[in-house]
This record gives sequence, structure tokens and C-alpha cells, in this order.
Amino acid sequence: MLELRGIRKSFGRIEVLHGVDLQVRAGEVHALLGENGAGKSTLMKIVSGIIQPSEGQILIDGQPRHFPTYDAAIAAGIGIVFQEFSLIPGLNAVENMFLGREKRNAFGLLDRKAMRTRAQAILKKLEVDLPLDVPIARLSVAEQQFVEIAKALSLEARILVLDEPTATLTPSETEHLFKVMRELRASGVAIVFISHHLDEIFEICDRITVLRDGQYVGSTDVADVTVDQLVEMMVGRRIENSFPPKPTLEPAARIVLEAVEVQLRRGGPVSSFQLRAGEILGFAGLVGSGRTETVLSILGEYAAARCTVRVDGAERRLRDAADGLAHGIGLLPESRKDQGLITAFSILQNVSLNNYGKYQRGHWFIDFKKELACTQTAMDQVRVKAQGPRARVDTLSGGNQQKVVIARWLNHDMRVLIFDEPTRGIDVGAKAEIYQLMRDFTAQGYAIIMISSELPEIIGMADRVCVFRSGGIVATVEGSAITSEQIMTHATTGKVHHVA
Amino acid sequence: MSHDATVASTARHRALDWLLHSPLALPLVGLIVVSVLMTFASDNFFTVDNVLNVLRQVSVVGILAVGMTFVILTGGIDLSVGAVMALAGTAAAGVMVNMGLHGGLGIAAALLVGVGLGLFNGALVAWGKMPAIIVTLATMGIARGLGLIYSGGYPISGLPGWVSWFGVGRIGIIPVPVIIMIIVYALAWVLLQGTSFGRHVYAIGGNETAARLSGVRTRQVKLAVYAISGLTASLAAIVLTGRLMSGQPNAGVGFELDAIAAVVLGGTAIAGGRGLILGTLIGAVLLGILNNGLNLMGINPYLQDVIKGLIILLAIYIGREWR
Amino acid sequence: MSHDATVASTARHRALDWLLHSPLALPLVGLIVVSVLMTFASDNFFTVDNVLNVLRQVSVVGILAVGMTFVILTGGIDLSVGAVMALAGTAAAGVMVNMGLHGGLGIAAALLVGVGLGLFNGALVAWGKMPAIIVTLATMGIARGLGLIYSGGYPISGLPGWVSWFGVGRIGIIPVPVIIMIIVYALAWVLLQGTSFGRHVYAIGGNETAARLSGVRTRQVKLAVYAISGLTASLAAIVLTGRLMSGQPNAGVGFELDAIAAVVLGGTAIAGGRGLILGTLIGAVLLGILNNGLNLMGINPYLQDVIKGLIILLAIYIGREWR
Amino acid sequence: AAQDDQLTIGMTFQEMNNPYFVSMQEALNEAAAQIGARVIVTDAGHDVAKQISDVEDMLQQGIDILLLNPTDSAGVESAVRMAKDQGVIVVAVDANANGPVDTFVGSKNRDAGYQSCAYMAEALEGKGEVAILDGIPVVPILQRVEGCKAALAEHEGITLVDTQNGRQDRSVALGVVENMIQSHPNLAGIFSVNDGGAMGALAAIQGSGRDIKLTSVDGAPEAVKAIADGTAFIQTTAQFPRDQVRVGLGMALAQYWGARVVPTEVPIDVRTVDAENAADFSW
Ligand SMILES: Nc1ncnc2c1ncn2[C@@H]1O[C@H](COP(=O)(O)OP(=O)(O)OP(=O)(O)O)[C@@H](O)[C@H]1O
Ligand SMILES: Nc1ncnc2c1ncn2[C@@H]1O[C@H](COP(=O)(O)OP(=O)(O)OP(=O)(O)O)[C@@H](O)[C@H]1O
Ligand SMILES: [Mg+2]
Ligand SMILES: [Mg+2]
Repeated sequence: MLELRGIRKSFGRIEVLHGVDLQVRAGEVHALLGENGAGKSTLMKIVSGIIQPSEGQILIDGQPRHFPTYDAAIAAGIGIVFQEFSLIPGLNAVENMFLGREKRNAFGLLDRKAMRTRAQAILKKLEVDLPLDVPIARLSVAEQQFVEIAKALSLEARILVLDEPTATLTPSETEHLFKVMRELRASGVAIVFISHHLDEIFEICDRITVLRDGQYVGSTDVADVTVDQLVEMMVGRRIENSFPPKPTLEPAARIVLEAVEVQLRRGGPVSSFQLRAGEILGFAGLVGSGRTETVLSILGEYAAARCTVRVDGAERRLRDAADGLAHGIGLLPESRKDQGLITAFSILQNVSLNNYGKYQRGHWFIDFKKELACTQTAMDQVRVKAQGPRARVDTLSGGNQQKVVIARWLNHDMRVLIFDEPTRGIDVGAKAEIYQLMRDFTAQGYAIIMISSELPEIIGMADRVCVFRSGGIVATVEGSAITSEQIMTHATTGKVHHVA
Repeated sequence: MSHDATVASTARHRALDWLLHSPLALPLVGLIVVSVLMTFASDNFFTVDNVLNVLRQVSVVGILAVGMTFVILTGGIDLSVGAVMALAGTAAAGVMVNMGLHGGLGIAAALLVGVGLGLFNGALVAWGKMPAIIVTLATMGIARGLGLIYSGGYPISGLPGWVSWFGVGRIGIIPVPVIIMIIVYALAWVLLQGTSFGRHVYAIGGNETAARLSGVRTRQVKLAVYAISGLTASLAAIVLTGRLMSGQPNAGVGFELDAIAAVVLGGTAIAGGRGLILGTLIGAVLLGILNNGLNLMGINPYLQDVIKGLIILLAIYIGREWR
Repeated sequence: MSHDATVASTARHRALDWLLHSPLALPLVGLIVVSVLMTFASDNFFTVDNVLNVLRQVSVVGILAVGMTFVILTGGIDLSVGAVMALAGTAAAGVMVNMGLHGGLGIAAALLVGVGLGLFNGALVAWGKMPAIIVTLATMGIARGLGLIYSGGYPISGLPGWVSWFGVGRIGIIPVPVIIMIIVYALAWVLLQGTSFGRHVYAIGGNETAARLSGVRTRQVKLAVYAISGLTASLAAIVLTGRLMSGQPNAGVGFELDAIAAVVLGGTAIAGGRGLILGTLIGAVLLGILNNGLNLMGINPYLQDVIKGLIILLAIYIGREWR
Repeated sequence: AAQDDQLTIGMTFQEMNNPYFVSMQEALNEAAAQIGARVIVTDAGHDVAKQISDVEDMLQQGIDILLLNPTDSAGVESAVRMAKDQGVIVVAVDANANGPVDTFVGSKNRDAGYQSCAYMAEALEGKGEVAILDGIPVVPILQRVEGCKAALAEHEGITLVDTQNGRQDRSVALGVVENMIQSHPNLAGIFSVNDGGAMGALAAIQGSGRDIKLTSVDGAPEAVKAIADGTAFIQTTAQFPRDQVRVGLGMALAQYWGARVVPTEVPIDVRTVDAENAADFSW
């Protein structure tokens, strides 16, 4: 139904797609796979008329087509869920779903009732119940993702592109989506599905196309490949066992950070935990369960209802991340682009951003030589792949960007590193390297809090796991109790002790 | 508790909830507080006559602030409104007096100048991708210069008598400028809340990239928004010309700042995406009451600037979280 | 091709490459083009005397633009610089003339006023989380009002003779204001390029959340940036007071716009995060040359506004992609 | 009601950050205090629209007499009409206003320009290049320029080489005159339309070290001092702002007390102030 032939795309002088082919049939779910920066999203933007290919052909039902705008693509029956949210925070769900395609009444004014009815019907099919009258900024991330999906569904497209729709969904929510996808497939819709979760690929997809560095690697039926073969196609080499072995924990290890009593401003359970030197403490829970908020409250970046924290045994009141830094607590925020990197800066400037204490001369001035040397060391330590320390970070792949954020914390006398979703949107190869880095850090005596929405990662890495629900820790599991059943049970059911 | 009481309290609770969440809540509270203070401070304040007087004084900046609201809602800014208004008024007077043409042509000239310069701003911002603050700053200089060149620096007087109707006329007891202002606000309200164009204006201010990815023609909307600002500048020019009975190339210096203050006092976020046109009306009236009340109280004119600045700061400070 | 020639051409190629990628490239080209045009248009333009004259005229806005660059680099804006400068100058003159105190105290008063109002702006922006454009707009009104109240509307003259050294004195043939301006630029350059503070200024403009979460004390940096803008406003006040030999509460109306224009013409992004202080110097000189050259050519002053506006638009339009 | 017993005088100024108008206000306050009248003063800041609003607000306060110093003669007409409709006595001060003004009290501005430029031409012995530093185009300023040009035309040796606008502002005038001096190496004299601009011009002349003679109009304290000190500033044609207010208020009071035939125009003489009489002069 949809066919791409020899698509090339250059941004400025850099070519990011070098002649990609893709064939998607009616009534199939077609997976598009590849490492970060392989060009998946770029290809899909070309299909939907957002950007224009430098070369190559788009064919629909065998007819060559040209989409100068997104509208033209919609008219041809293409719908897309973008990787980056394309929602407007201040508008409500209905307004967002129909943005750019509002229904109008006889006077040319908005027909709110018609739009609302239609929106309700679509959301009902997705089995989600969300408030339609509030600005979507007040919805949870997962709810926003569903608005995004509903928006694409409302187009009643014949060709539906889903660019990493599950990155912010929990397994059960993902199931809702898969159910709808199966229905659409049955009714003859062609679906392109992009995800870094290989298990999802095997669950829902029929065929697979793999890209590597903008090159077309190949297409195959799902039934014909194994996970290992797939990974090899994507990264061009074999990846052995991605989780490094867990060392046995020293039971008497020093407690470096202790949350005595933390409660979020929005209420919910009162959390407490202890973090020991050399351990990885996992924070598991559903999206929106308050893991990020808890961590930010401890750092003083969020107002909390109550927050008593001991660092190295002494009670501290942290007012902001700078205080955290002073007490040896570093944060890798969950959104690299919005919270982690200064994208217009070089690697060097990003890494040294909070390190000047180490690079200063005469208390005031930057020691440029030392800055360069230290940055180079840090880059080598986390194995950043780049042209050099002066390369701009926005020219790096997602995994390498994440490593730059990690490198920023290497030149401090850190005790605690908080990794918030460290592998979100990162390909398998880079993931394995980041896991190894985390183990290296704990071996050096760092303590790590790892917030993650991916259960395998929690299970594979964490020495102990705090499970969050409704804004706080409801259970802590250890050792052999760390299983997906245990964690999911705590995360979704059971009593929550509410404190007003 | 009886059932009725529960219902009543829920209704009251809901009204309170609405009030606390509406972007109009704070501007309204500010308006009420300032009005009450002024009523106590001056006997002449709370009379029908003076209220109409304030509204009439507010009308010019109030109309300018409508276009400014559209522009700010998209995340832009228009520093040229005062100068464009002066040029439009000068052009209208020039057509009527110097060229001796029909009054309708004069009004047409004002609209042409306003919308033309608005389109100029909009094209440079939307297609030229230049920062609005710089574009409209340059347009401000250009419009002032053109007005002075055209008029030779002299105000153009000798307008036909009917022009004054726009500035000082009344329908019933309501001054014409006030009626024009209210019509402009009503139209703006329909445009912003009832049409897809209005949704797109908010969407661009909320997240321009996302709006574009959703198929909103962001450039066209931005162009339209600056054109609307030019249009309201020419409507303000017509009212002002009626009030001054002359084309004044030097009029409206600093009015852009008053218009911005009205928009922001009215609860619209300066970064765009959030705000209501009704808030702008409240903001404009609030500013007008401050000017009028401080005059009525006989406050030293120098001190008036200081008090106005402090009250604006206070209002924005209190409002900053709620919004 | 011989080896030497290749080396030379590579070197030339690299220089060209640097020029095309540096944010200074366009402002420099603009400066050169305008200077050449003016040299052809007026015999009196390209003389040592007139170049020094232009630099002296540029000094006040040039110094203001330094603080403005810091503020704009963090993504903020400071509309109060002109009014703060006027108030600082009035305060200095008041301390020396009305109170008859020592000149050093007069200069101290100017610095106190400038830095004090800068800290006021900075505190409201950084801790109060209020939009800079509104805060500094209000401060502008407040500072003007305070200056007029203090002086009662009279300029304060009768300053001791040595004050004029700051405005009209020379060291060798170089006017003192020019020397002060160059020192201020040199210090700003060191601060921005050589210290962690400077990096933090750029980082906040680039991505404030990221900077804060990585442990940069963003609020303190923002406070400092507005304080620096206040400080440069008081330095400009000292030069201006020396030039006018009096404290003028109404001086510097609209200078904030000239300062912003200088910063943006100099290649600094209005959204913050990118730009060089040297660019601002070029931008300020470019504006000064325009003023001076159009005057020398005897262009109608009204037309000068139009030409200046068009040239600013042209410069920003050409520069918009390259930056 | 209490206000009805007391005479209330409103005065609206085009600007109040100029000693010329500030001294008017002082004269008004003194006079009003002597007759026990209430005074309301507003500052239009050169904005006609604000001036109209200011008048409207004063009318709300029930003024009996309006002393109007118009920002623009044509623009304030509707304010004049509104005041007359409410039976308020309207006297225009310093510049005339359109509409049914009862009396206009103002300087002989054409004479002022003529005197200053005649004085300059004489000081230059009837030859040399001169320039005019213009101001905001309102009637009094335009009349001064007109008078000046008439005086210069009487000397064949004098050529007018440049006219630039200093906006009556010291800092603007400074830059403009600096450039003027650069572009005219033989410039021998400058006439400024008011003392505010002249003080900026004086700074520019002193900075250039050239011998350029400066004359102006107003008689502001600073200007008088500069003339007494023997600088390049050789003459200013003094106006009498305090007297304008006193005479204007007198006319209004006469009408308030019932006079039916008050003069519609009272021109106030102007007088040359130069090095000889500067020491004794003040407004
Ligand atoms: N507008 C642009 N300008 C320059 N380069 C771009 C632009 N958009 C994308 N790229 C580059 O194109 C390459 C492909 O990016 P793309 O977003 O398509 O990757 P992806 O396969 O979707 O990766 P991910 O799995 O991280 O989403 C990357 O190297 C990226 O940096
Ligand atoms: N800056 C913010 N302002 C307002 N609400 C927020 C903000 N950040 C998060 N929230 C909301 O708070 C809730 C909890 O979010 P949080 O990010 O803490 O959860 P989480 O458990 O870390 O989940 P995840 O990180 O997987 O999204 C969500 O409903 C989210 O929408
Ligand atoms: Mg992608
Ligand atoms: Mg989170």
C-alpha cells in the first residue's frame, strides 16, 4: 500500500538517509527498527509531508505521490503519532485532537458538540477515560500520549504511523493500544510501528524493516528472526548479555543518603528509604507514580509537603540542585533535551558546566587547558563517540548525548547519582554501555538511584527496588523478591496508606 | 447536613473553584480593589459621569490592546502600535484635509496604513523568521518617520466636523469611542473563542512546532495576527483623530507600553498561549482607573508614575503563580 | 600548484570559514559596508576627528549595551536602563550640588542607585519569577518618577568642573568616554569568556532548566546579570553627566531601545544563549555611524528615522540564518 | 459641595521636566495661595491625548478656571470645548489653543527669534556660516525660527548652512550639534530654539574647542549663568513664564468676578539677556 524507493535526505551538508526503501502492505503492522539516529523519525516525517526528501519516491497504491505539506499527506490517508509530543499544553483534549482540522457549524464557528462527541467515541475505543475539559498540561504523561494517539486515529487514516508511542505507556496501557492496532489491522489499515522495545515488536508486528545509520539494512517477516539476529541487524555486531552481573552487596555499607520522611505536595504516602554506598536502588512504578517528583523534592527543586533528608548521617535541607551538588548528589534528569543538555553548547561546555571549581585559576578564571584535559578524560571514561570535545552536542546521537550528561558528574566528589530514565529512547547497544557504566560507578563506591519504567532494566540492575504508587513508596523489595510479578503487584494494587 | 445545603455548598464550591482557576480571577480582584480604594479616596470617582469618562479615556489604549492580545497570545509582541496609530491618523487627516477627498476615503486610508504595516510586520516575522521585538521596533521608527515626513511635523487640522463624532459623540449617554471599543472586544472574543483561527492563535503560543506538526498554517496565522494588530491600531487612530480633531504624527508615543501593560495585567501570559480577551479589557480599565483616580486625588504628577509602576509590579507579582 | 600556494589557500580558506561561521561576521560586514558608503557620501566622515567624535557619541549607549548584552544572553531584557541612567545621574548631581558633598560620594550615589535598581529588577525576575519585560517596564516608570520628584523637574547644574573630564576630557587624543567604554567592554569580555560566571550566563540563555538541574545557581546568576545592567547604567550616567555637566532626570528617553538594537545588530540572539560582547560594540558603533553619517549628509531628520529602521531590518534579515 | 465654595484652578502643562514650566507652576501656587484658591496641576508629557484626559479629569473635580498650556494647538480643541460647555473660564498660556479660548497669554515668539538672530549676526559682524538647532514643531517654535530667518536675511554676508532637530533635549542636541560642527568646518554661529537645546549645543561647542557663537530663547537660569560666565553662549532672548501665569490668572479672575470685556490676546514682551545684564536677570 505504501512504498518508499531510494529516499535520501540531507540537512545542510550532512546526509542522514542514504537511499532507504520500505514496503508496507495493507492490513499489516510493520516495524521500523534501528539505533538512535538511524533515521526512523526522519523517514516518517518525509512520509507525512513534514519535511521533503532530497531524492526518492513515495508511492501509494502504486501511484507516485508528492506531499508538499502535512495536509496533503492527511488528504492521502496518512496519519502519524509523532515521537515528540505535538500537543498544545494550554488546550484541552478535544481541541488538541482536532487542531488544524476543526469542525465548523453553518456560521463558520467551532462546532464544539460534534468534536466532543467524536472525541469521546475514539477514546472509548482506546478504553481510556480522561477529562476532556481541562488543559492537557494537567493530564499525566500517559493520558497525553493517548490524546496523541486518539488525534491520529481521528484522521481515520489508511496508513498509520506510530513513532515510539509506547515509550511513555505502562504494559497494561500498551495492551489497550495493541488491541486497537489489531482491530485496525483487521480492517485493512497499514501500520508503521516504531519502538525500541523488542518484545513489543514480537508481540504485535508482522514484518520488520531495519535501518542503520540512514542505510536500508533489510526487511524480514517477524516469524523468521530471533531477537539476537534482529539486534545484530540493527547495530551491526552481536551484543552479549546486556546486564552486567550483580555483585554481592556489603551489608554493612555506609548509608550515604536517607530519606526519613518525604511526602509530595499533592499528598499520597509518606516515603522513606536508605541508600548505601555501592548499591543501585531501583525506583519502579507506573508513569506518573511520583518517582521524579520525589527525587526533585529531595533536591529542593519541587515544593514538598514534608521532606526530611539525611546526607551521610547529618540532616540537611537542600534548597536546589546546586545544594545537592554541594552535598555530592547529582541528577541525570529524565528529559535529556529539555532538562539535561544545553544543546547549543559543545560537549566541553556541557561537561564542564557545573565543574568550574576544578578548572579555576585564581578563584575566578577558567583554566582552559585543564578544562579540555578533564573533559577528554571524562569522555574517554564513558566512551562518548564524537569528533572531539568541541563538537556541538546536538550533532550527537541520543545515546552519546546521554553519556555527555553522565560525564558531567564525573569530575566531582560525588556520592550519589540519580539516573532518571537513563535509557529512555536509547538503542540496545548504548543501553548495554550505560548499564556497564553504572556498575563501574558502584564499584568505585558511588551509590545510584535508578528511576526506570522498564521492568527488565530494574530487575537486571537494581540491588533493591522501591515501588511507587500514588505519589510515594508503597513497598521495598530485595534480592530474589525482585521479580516483575512482585513489582507490578505493588505498583498497581494493594493498600496505600494515605496520610492527609 | 440537608441535601439542599450540600447542593448549595457544592455550587458555591464550584464557583469558587472556577474563580480560582480562571485567568480572569486576579484581574477582576485587582479591578475591584483599586475601584474601592479610589471611591474612598475621591468623592468624584464613583459617579456615572466619571465612569463614562474613564471608559472614554481608556478607549484608545483599550482598542490597541485588542490587537496586542492577539499578537502576545501567539508569543509575539508589537511595539509599533503607537506609531502605526499616529501614522494612520495622520494619513486619514491628510486625505481629508490636504487632498480634500471624501471622509470615507480618509477612513479607508487609515485602515490601509494600519493593515499594510501590520502585514509588513507579520510577513517579516512569519516568513522572514525575524524576532518580533526587533521587527516592530524598526517599524515603529519607520512609521514615526513617515508620519513626520508626510505632515512636515505639523499636526493636520481642519477636519470636517463629523469626524469628532468618533471621539466625543454619544449614543444615548454612552460615548461613541466606548461603543466602538466594546464592539471590537466582542468581535475579538468571538474570533478567539468561537473560530478555528482563534484556537490556532492559542496553539501557536502554546507550542509553535507542535501546532505546525498538527497542520496549523502557522505562518498565515502569524501574518493575520499582526494584520489584526495593525487594524486595531487604525481603529484606535480613528477614535483618537476624533478626539484630537487633527492628525498628530507625534501622538501615541509610549502607547505600546500601555497596551502591553493592559494585556499582561489582564492575565495573558507574556510568553503566549494563555489569556482571555476579557482580561485585557479589565487590564485596560484598571490602568485607566489608576490614571484617572490618581488625577482626581490630586497626586503630584511625578509621584503618579511611581505609584503606577509599583501597582503594576504588585499585580503581576500576586498573579504570577495563579496563572 | 606549488606547496606554498596550497598552504596559503588553505589558510585563506580557514580564515574565510571562520569569518562565515563567527557570529561577528555579519555585524563586521555591515559596519564595513556602511562606513564605505558614508565615506563616499560625505567628505567629513572618514577623518580622525570625526571617527573619535562618533566613538564619543556612541559611548553612552555603548556602555548601556554591555549590561543589556548580559541580560539578553540569559534570555531576559532590561527596558529600565535609560531611566535608571537618568536617575543615577540626577542622584550624583544632587549629592554634589544640593548636598554639597564630595564628588566621590556623588559617583558612589550613582553606582548605588544603578546597582540598587538592578538588584531590584533581578530579585523580581529571579525570585519573583515575573517576566523581565514587565518588571523592567515598571522600574522604568518608577525611576523616571523618582528622578523628577527628587529634582523637582529642574536639571541639577553647577557641578564641579572636574566632572566634565568624564564627558569631554581626553587622554592623548582619545576622549575619556571612549576609554571608559573600551575598559567596560574589555572587562565584560573577560567576564563572559574567561569565567565560570560567563559560562553560566550563556547556559541560562541556552537552557535554563538544564543549567539549574545540573547545579548552576541560576537565580544568583540572573540577579547578578541585572545588577551588572544597573552598574553599566550608572557608568553611562557618569559619562552622560560629564557630557551634559548637569543631572537630567529626563535624559535617556528611548536609550533602552538603542541599546537593544546595538545588541541585536551585534549578532546576539534575542532569545539568549548566543552572542559575543564584541558584536555589541560593533552594533553600537554601527548605530552611531548611521546617526552621524545621516547627520553629516544633511538628511532630513524625519527621513533619518525611516532609513535607520530599514537598515536595522535589513541587517537582521540578512543575519537571521547565519546566526 | 465643599469645593463649590472654594475657587478651584486647574492648570495642565505640556511637560513638567523643564524649568520653564516648573517656574510657571511655582508662580501659580504662590498666586493661588494668596487668594486662597485650590490648585490642580497635571503633566501631559507631550502627549495630546493625555492632556485631553487630564482636562476631563479636572472637569470631574469641578474646576472654575482652566489654565491651558497646550501640547498642540489643534489637538486640544475638544478639551477647550468641553471646558467651555461646563462654564469653565479657559486661558491659554504660552501657546494658543484652537476653539473658544477666552484669553491667550504668550510671548512674542517671532520677536524672540528675531532678536536672538539679529544679535548673533551683529556679533559675527554680518558675515559667516550659521546653523539653526530646531525643536518640536509647534507654533511658538516655528515662529521663533521664522523670526530668526528674517533677521539673518537682513545680512548678506550670513549664510544659513544647516538646520537640524535637537528636539529641545539636551542630550539629543549635544550629539546633533557635534555632528553639525564636524560637517561644517567654517561654522561661526548657532541659534537654538530654546535654552534646553542650547545647553547641549554649548557642551558640544566647548568640546570641539572651536569659536562658535550661540544664541537662544528662554532665559533659563542655567543659560543665564552660562552667559554671565562669558562662554560661547552670548545671548538668550528671555521670556517671562511667571508673568505669563500671573497675567493669565489675572485675566481669568477678572472674568470670574464678572468682567465681560477681557482682552482675547495678551502678548508678553521678550527681552535680550547678554553678558552685560545677565548677572541681574532671573525669572
Ligand atoms: N532538522 C535536523 N537537522 C539536522 N539533523 C537532523 C535533523 N533532524 C534529524 N537530524 C539528524 O538525523 C539523524 C536521524 O534522526 P532521527 O530522529 O530520524 O533518528 P531516529 O531513528 O528517529 O532516532 P531515535 O531512535 O533516537 O528516535 C540524526 O543523526 C539526527 O541528528
Ligand atoms: N513540572 C510539572 N508540572 C506539573 N505537573 C507535573 C510536572 N511534572 C510532572 N507532573 C505531573 O506529576 C505526575 C507525576 O509525574 P512524575 O514525573 O513525578 O512521575 P514519575 O513516576 O516520575 O513518572 P515518569 O517519570 O515515568 O513520567 C504526572 O501526572 C505528571 O503529569
Ligand atoms: Mg525517532
Ligand atoms: Mg519521571
